[in-house]
Amino acid sequence: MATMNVLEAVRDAMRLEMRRDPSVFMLGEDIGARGGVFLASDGFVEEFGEDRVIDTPLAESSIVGIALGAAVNGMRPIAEIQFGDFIWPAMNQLVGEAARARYGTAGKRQAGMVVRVPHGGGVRGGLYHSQSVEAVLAHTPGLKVVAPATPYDAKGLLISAIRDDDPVVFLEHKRTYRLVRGEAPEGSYTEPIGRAEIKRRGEDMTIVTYGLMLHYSLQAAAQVAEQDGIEAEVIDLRTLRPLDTETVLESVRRTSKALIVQEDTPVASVGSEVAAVIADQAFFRLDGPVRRVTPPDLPPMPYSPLQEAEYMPSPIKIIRAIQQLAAI
Amino acid sequence: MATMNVLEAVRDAMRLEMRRDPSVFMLGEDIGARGGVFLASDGFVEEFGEDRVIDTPLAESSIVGIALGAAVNGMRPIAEIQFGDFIWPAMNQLVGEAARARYGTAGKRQAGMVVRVPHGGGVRGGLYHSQSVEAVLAHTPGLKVVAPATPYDAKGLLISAIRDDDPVVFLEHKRTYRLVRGEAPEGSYTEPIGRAEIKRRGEDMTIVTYGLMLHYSLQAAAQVAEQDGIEAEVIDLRTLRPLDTETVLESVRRTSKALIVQEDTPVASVGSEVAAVIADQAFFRLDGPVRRVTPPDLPPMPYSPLQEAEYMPSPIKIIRAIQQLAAI
Amino acid sequence: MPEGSGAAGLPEGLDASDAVAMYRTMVLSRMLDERVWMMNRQGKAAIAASAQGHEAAQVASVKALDPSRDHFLIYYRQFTAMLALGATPVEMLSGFLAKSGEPMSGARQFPLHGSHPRVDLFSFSNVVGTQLPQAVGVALADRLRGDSGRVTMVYFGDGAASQGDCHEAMNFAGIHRLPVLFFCENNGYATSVPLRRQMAIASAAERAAAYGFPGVSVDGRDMFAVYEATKKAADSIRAGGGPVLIEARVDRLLPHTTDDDHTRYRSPDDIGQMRDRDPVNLTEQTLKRRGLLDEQTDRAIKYEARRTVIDATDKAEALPYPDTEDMHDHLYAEPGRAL
Amino acid sequence: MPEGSGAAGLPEGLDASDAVAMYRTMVLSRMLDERVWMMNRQGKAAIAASAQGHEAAQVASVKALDPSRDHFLIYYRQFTAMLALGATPVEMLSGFLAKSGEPMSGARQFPLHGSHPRVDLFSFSNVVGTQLPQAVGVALADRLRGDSGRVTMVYFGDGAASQGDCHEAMNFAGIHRLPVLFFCENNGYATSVPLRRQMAIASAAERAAAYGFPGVSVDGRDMFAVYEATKKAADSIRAGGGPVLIEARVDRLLPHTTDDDHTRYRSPDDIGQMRDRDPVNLTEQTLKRRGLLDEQTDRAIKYEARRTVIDATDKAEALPYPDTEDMHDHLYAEPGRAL
Ligand SMILES: Cc1ncc(C[n+]2csc(CCOP(=O)(O)OP(=O)(O)O)c2C)c(N)n1
Ligand SMILES: Cc1ncc(C[n+]2csc(CCOP(=O)(O)OP(=O)(O)O)c2C)c(N)n1
Ligand SMILES: [Mg+2]
Ligand SMILES: [Mg+2]
Repeated sequence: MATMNVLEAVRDAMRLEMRRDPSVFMLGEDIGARGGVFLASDGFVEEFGEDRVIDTPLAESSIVGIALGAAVNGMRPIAEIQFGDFIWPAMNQLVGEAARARYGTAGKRQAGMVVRVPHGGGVRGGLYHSQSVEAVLAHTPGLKVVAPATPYDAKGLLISAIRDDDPVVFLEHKRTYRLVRGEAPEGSYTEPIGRAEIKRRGEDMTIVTYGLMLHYSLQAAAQVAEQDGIEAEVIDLRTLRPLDTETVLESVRRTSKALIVQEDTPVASVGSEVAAVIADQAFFRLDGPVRRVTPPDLPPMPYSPLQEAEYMPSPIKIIRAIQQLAAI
Repeated sequence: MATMNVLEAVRDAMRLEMRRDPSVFMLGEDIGARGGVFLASDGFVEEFGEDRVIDTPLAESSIVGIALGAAVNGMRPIAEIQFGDFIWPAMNQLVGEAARARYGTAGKRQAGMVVRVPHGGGVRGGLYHSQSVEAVLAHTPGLKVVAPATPYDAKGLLISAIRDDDPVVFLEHKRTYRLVRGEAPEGSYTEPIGRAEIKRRGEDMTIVTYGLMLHYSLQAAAQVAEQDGIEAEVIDLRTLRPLDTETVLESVRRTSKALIVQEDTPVASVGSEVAAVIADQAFFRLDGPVRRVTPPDLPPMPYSPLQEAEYMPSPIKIIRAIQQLAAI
Repeated sequence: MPEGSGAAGLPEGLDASDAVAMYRTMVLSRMLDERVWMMNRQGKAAIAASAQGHEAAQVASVKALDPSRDHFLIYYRQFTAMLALGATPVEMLSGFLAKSGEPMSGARQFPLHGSHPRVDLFSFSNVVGTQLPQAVGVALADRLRGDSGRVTMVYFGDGAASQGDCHEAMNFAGIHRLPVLFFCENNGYATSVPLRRQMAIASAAERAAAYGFPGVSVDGRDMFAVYEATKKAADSIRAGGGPVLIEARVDRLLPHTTDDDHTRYRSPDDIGQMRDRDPVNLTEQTLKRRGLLDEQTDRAIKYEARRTVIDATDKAEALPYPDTEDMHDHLYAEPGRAL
Repeated sequence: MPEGSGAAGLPEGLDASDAVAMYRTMVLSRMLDERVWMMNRQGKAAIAASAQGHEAAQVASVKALDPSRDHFLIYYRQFTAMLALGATPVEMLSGFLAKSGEPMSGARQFPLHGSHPRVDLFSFSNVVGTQLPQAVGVALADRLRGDSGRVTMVYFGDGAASQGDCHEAMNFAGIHRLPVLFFCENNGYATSVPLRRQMAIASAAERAAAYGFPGVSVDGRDMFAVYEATKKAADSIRAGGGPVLIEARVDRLLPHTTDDDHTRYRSPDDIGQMRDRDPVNLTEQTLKRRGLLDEQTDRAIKYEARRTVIDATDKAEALPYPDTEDMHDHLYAEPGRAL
């Protein structure tokens, strides 16, 4: 075991897979000599050469489209979208094309590729370096969407993603890159895509969350346990598509209360889906409304610091929601 | 009053507004001499000229981007995306730019524009002429999203959309174009954006739906009323953003049961949001799970006729869901 | 038609039997295509886009390539190209009828969309222009593997040239000098929008200069001219010369699809003139004039094509529709049904 | 520098006082820009992109236009252009400090993003390239209203030229001969990616030919050359001649943003050489050599700029942050708070 942050975990996973499998290569903006704007590929062009670490022109649709073509022709591309906010020009190639390469050919072609997307806010990124982009991706049949929160999960899930035979969008929360440290094996290992994990046990309610919000939720849960004696179970979804509804439902049926915490705006989001699944399939075990903590329904997110802080869900806001729900 | 189908209602609304307001103009593929592939602008280039009915190159991102620029400079563009399936290349200009023009300038600019989008399936459109694209649009703060189901609503809401000072995506279900006929005033009138409408009264459960599915839901409701004595209330959302949650909640609190019917795939969709809102804000008045009728979680939708029929929600499937929910 | 150095003035690389075989494919394509249109009018085929007018360009461009090692990314109008590449008439019709056994997508998609089981050919979607970056990626994969000597052939229309994806694809291919042949079938219309409303230049081939590689415009009704231009481009690409853009000037003899009515936007003159340069007729005349085709062979070819069409129609119509259950397959590599 | 027909060999349309005023703006821009960079290092400004090296191109291109009737779509590196257009130093700093009263977006956005209340200038987003189709739309609106004689000026970087949106925008502008001036500040890098990895041609100006309008490449370090080229283009556009693309070759003297370290991807030689062609120094030398600027005036300009920077810093730092409640405003035309 080694201690590392999320960024190091991502880098480690890619380096190991690049060394193991010559069909893995990377493409994106500034990933070469610059090492990526977050340094996720620091040292890669030196180790793997310009062929396998390709600095592309500034053109996201082609980054994903070219990755798709290469994947179909047997390579395992890791495409980087520099910030989640810039994935929109690539939506057509991602949601319209890559997601349907297998389905639309009735299984004769496949697109085993990873699209890495640093995303999320609380980093003074303003309206265009803070977005959460998972809703439309989670909506799309044919994609897999992974959103790890810890170094252990980031590394194991990214290795799984690179080996996966379907397109995986890998959402890395920028704020966790250096903030979140933890233990992870030095060598190679995989974590299964499609499985949530209970990161804290509790019987009074179930908190369903992912990404940066896992950490805020764990902080909140620890505090209400101490000060109010409320024991919240905290589920880290880890994969947003396919959703591990089993783990969520099993927990909610046990605790009878559900609180969903997400950084994305509320409407038609991953959290909406989790709530809908609970309201359908755990209804008779619920003894309170399914609550959500989200930012306001405004474009993520203001640049000025006080507004940004007010916009983001925080441990305090989660604590308040836990207390309110527990009191019902 | 006149009798018209949805396509005629759309055409009528545009013609009236083009006549009334010289700042209204249209741009899109094949909308000129061709009159639009669905003939929505049949006769327009003859009446309004090539300047106001602009046949664009095949390039959706620029269709929306140019419309946005023109809107910001005081015009009222109506952009047509030929099929919903082709909106993906324009997502960046729509979701990333137009939706935030007002917010990101703190109100100094605005983008009063309409993006008309023929969409939906059941028309033998296969994987790329059948999609429902509302989930990501409904998710996006700053957009308005309208999805009328009847000629009356289509005409009144489109006139409202054209006069609106914010970007409105106007989803026209292709299958309703000629199939659905109804009464509508000959002259100009507006229907308010953001208001759902109860299209059928009932006290046993609330069906929440929109678009083509309104008609299937009404058929189903009529049939269960007759054969099972179940009285379902049917709410037509009409606007998908902002959602009229008040009308939905008022109804569900009365009927105590909710069934959501949509043609879009289930995950992180408009229906998920409706379910989530109900599970949060009407929980204590519910006496059964919040159920959903949707297609399977597969890319919309197979081309071959039997598979397409199996894929689409149908009156029969809705009837079954009503009966099951009523029996709980 | 160029007078090449081969037999009877044929372009190098083609002999008389090749020329006749190409003509045979064109004739078959035309008759089968007419049948498809008819099946639409009979309510049997929900939609069809016709290759009529594009046959020479398609058959000759395929001939100039090597399906045993080259990759083909096609679009919906490549009916003749698919036949030339080895798709059978029954396979083609099964697509239009959306029948079981349809080889490309299992009839999940519109005709010609999906991937062919025997040919390295695919078309993921109807979304115009998306194939262009994908083709660049296919070529990049070859390059990265050191798999040289392969050409990635990507077909697109003049309409597709307006898409941002076309620019991004050509730009990347130019920078990395990738082995991509960009083949634009310019029929002067994107559905109803004429070329002058699509670009402010005379020929799509001029675009290549913006990406640092050669662009060639060729008369796409002339099978030999297309063959020569494509062969030369493919040779240069194979030798590591980087991408080439070919514009083949063709006519779309029929409306955009069976849903269209081109008299709404084309003048009778325009329609009449293009009928006079029908590539199937032109080819027949040229081959006969050059002594490569006699009347008897021609009659046999047409007879055979007619028989093939009738036979394929019977077979395709007899096929069942795909099972409804099948639609759940192949969403992901892992088997398992979505909810 | 071109020897024009005006006073002291100035380009037509510029007199000596204009030249000095332009230089004054460049000096102010440079000093204020340096201050912003320092504020970042002090932890006061979260992020900044510098215009250092772009000053001559920006000040001269603005000067060649007419802010009383032209439209400006800018991008994040247009610090000098904004000053030239009339944004005050306090306004500029309030953006970097994200303070209340920030005029563009109320500090919702990164510096320079939003819309200016006094100048017809906007920049909706950081998403590179999106301004290009928007600019075409702005120009189209003028055309439709019959509002002639206005130019829509859209600035973008060499990086943006790779985006699909750039292609689509130029294509549409070319077809309709819209009054758009496409002004590319080519500093040879998209963040770390050098030009040869961005395009296979020598100059971005060559792209214009693909859209049927003229493209011009100009030394962007030479204020007079930029002025002349831009003025000529603007005159032609105003006269109905259709779009023009200008590439101004400039250097980005500092790293991409305060988050970047350009020594990771630029050689010491490369960095050293560009410092020798610093446009502010070049302009100072030229003006002095031509007798347009004496030492005393230069000292006064620099003194004044320094005072302005100090004063603006004090004022901007004293501003409060925007109220948290304000973030709920202006989502839609209708007032009302989202949930
Ligand atoms: C992105 C996108 N926009 C619009 C359409 C609808 N559409 C289908 S084909 C077509 C015209 C294509 O013209 P071109 O590329 O010249 O090919 P052609 O049909 O003439 O061979 C259009 C507009 C589409 N399929 N995809
Ligand atoms: C669509 C998009 N992709 C990526 C980025 C991240 N990014 C910001 S600036 C930049 C480089 C832009 O280069 P260029 O257009 O040459 O402008 P310059 O900064 O050199 O003036 C990149 C990659 C972005 N803002 N938008
Ligand atoms: Mg065409
Ligand atoms: Mg640059």
